[in-house]
Amino acid sequence: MSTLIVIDQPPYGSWAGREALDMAFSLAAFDQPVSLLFCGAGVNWLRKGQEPGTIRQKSVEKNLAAAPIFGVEALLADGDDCNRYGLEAEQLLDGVTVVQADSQLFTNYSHTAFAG
Amino acid sequence: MSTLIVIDQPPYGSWAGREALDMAFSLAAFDQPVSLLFCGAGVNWLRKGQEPGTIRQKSVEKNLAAAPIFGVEALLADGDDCNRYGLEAEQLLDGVTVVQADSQLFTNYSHTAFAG
Amino acid sequence: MTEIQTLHILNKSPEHPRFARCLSMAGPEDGILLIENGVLGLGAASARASGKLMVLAPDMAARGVNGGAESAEIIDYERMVELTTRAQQVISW
Amino acid sequence: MTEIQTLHILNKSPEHPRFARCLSMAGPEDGILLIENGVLGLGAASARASGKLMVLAPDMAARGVNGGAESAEIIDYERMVELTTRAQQVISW
Amino acid sequence: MQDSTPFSFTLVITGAPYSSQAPQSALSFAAAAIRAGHRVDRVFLYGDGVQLASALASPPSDEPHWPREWSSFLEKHGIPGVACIASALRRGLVDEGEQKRYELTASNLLAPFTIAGLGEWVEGRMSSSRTVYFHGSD
Amino acid sequence: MQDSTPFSFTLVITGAPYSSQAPQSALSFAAAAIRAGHRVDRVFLYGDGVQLASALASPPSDEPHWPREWSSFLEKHGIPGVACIASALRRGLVDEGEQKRYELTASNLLAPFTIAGLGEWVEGRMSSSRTVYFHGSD
Repeated sequence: MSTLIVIDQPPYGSWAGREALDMAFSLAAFDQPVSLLFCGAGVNWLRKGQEPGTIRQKSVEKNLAAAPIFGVEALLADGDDCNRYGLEAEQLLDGVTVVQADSQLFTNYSHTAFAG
Repeated sequence: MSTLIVIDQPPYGSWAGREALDMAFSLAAFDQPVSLLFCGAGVNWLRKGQEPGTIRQKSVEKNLAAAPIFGVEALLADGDDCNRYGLEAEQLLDGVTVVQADSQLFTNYSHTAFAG
Repeated sequence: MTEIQTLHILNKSPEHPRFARCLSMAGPEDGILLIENGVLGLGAASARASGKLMVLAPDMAARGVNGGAESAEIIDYERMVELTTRAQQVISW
Repeated sequence: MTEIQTLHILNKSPEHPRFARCLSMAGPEDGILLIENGVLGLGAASARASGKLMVLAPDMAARGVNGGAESAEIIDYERMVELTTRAQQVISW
Repeated sequence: MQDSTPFSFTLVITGAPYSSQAPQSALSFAAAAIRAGHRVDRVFLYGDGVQLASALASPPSDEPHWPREWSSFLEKHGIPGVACIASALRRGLVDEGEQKRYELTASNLLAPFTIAGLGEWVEGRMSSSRTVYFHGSD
Repeated sequence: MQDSTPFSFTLVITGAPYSSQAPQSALSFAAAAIRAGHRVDRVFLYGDGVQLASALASPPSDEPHWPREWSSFLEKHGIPGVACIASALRRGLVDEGEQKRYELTASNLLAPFTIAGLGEWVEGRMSSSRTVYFHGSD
């Protein structure tokens, strides 16, 4: 069964999300099935049009675009949290699946982890 | 005018509150008037009967008891937050003044700071 | 001995967004173990947790917390270890 | 140029307990400046802030945020510096 | 009896000492696991947790020295302690090899901790029967 | 004209680089203050912020090196940078004096940062016209 890595912290303000992404890429590199769940303020990772050159950080958009190539199975986003942050479907990065993050979701995975 | 140091994080789980306390004691040591405001989960600093020997930390109760001796003017606690955490007057450490933490409160101080 | 589907280890105070999320995502066959700052949410969790509620004794004592303890199992580290071996999955929030 | 009583610098997302507390403790003569993760709360703050609302442009652009911007003044670091000199007090949340 | 089946653990610590309670809680858990006859395969430090491997931490003498307590525990029980290399380099935690490679003035990794990649974490998850995380609090 | 009155700032950084955005935001603010003709009296690192003074941080070469950028900025403008001694010792940030006193294997404080007590913060607050804090985020 697959691992679920959860990102619930917003991008750029802290490094926890980047380190969660590294965990997911690392699992994929070892051919371990892995998906990413964005929830809470973490859904802001998925907004189109980020320009973090203004604060001299690298765009997480590019990292996420590479996720399928590296073998990450799915990018999941909690629908309620997307609504909360005004993220309509057309503002979401390509390849994101909107789900309802409830207790049922966890049963699809053998492991679930946060980066911090 | 006086400085207000705000503690809104609970004790023992992180060091931020201890470092806020050090700021207050340091101001007092330089004869600068200072008060402490406990709000949010920070009101849990003020609960009687803490026994942090169980997790090998020093009691913050003792530190707070020393506050008046070191010259800290007042220990303030937000009343709503005390209620939220089930802290009745008799469970609060001695010398705590329950207040309403609103915009009016800040106008009594020339500086307000968090430790982190 | 009760089997637990997922053991949720919750170390955040009830003000932290992960606290409410953990409670809402824990199912009825799950266990929720409050540790560290999480013990401050004992009252809140007692009222809302759908799974079995547990709380780590040394962290409770450190913080002088006991309100809401009647609805939770108070455990030590030995029991915490045992719970992690009994549960199908362990999630640290 | 408007004088500001207290300038509140808010760098937390709306999920963080300090976000709501800052909004509730800012008075009508105060300014609230959203920076870093705080810009994610632009929509929420627009609806609830009683003082003057401002938002730091580079942090907005980084996060691709613009919803709610019509009710806030979008500023750069130069203006942020100026605001800190104009305000009677500066509080970083 | 099911109770006596020994389990093996990988522990992951992501909270720093003197900022969070994570290293303390993890140590209590690890000690209890060993007392119960289980095995701790490895301890992996990630994110801010890498600070636990600092050889230079000098807390006041009346406070526990968490890096040294963890170091003693790992040595006593022969448990590998691994700090993630990417987290460690960003945060200024380096061994002698990294010191040379990056031409730094010193190294500061406390033995027996070593520095390695996330592959150590992946391997731990696959080989241990349980992986338990200890994060920072609020 | 009121706009041209020069102000003096004490900046306090409590968030660590590569964990928070605080050191970056503080640097942008400090640069803007100096461009506007104001003075930065001193920068005080507190709590996790002391990690900004690490001489051993080695981020990937395509990311900004915040400790070195801050170090250059302080030197260029002759601004004292001070890490709180209590925060620094707990977190493994030491100068040569502390290395000797605690018999440690190395020191790792990046020049021109120095280590001193909270008195430096108290003095900054009294002598500067504004004290601005840069905390970690969430």
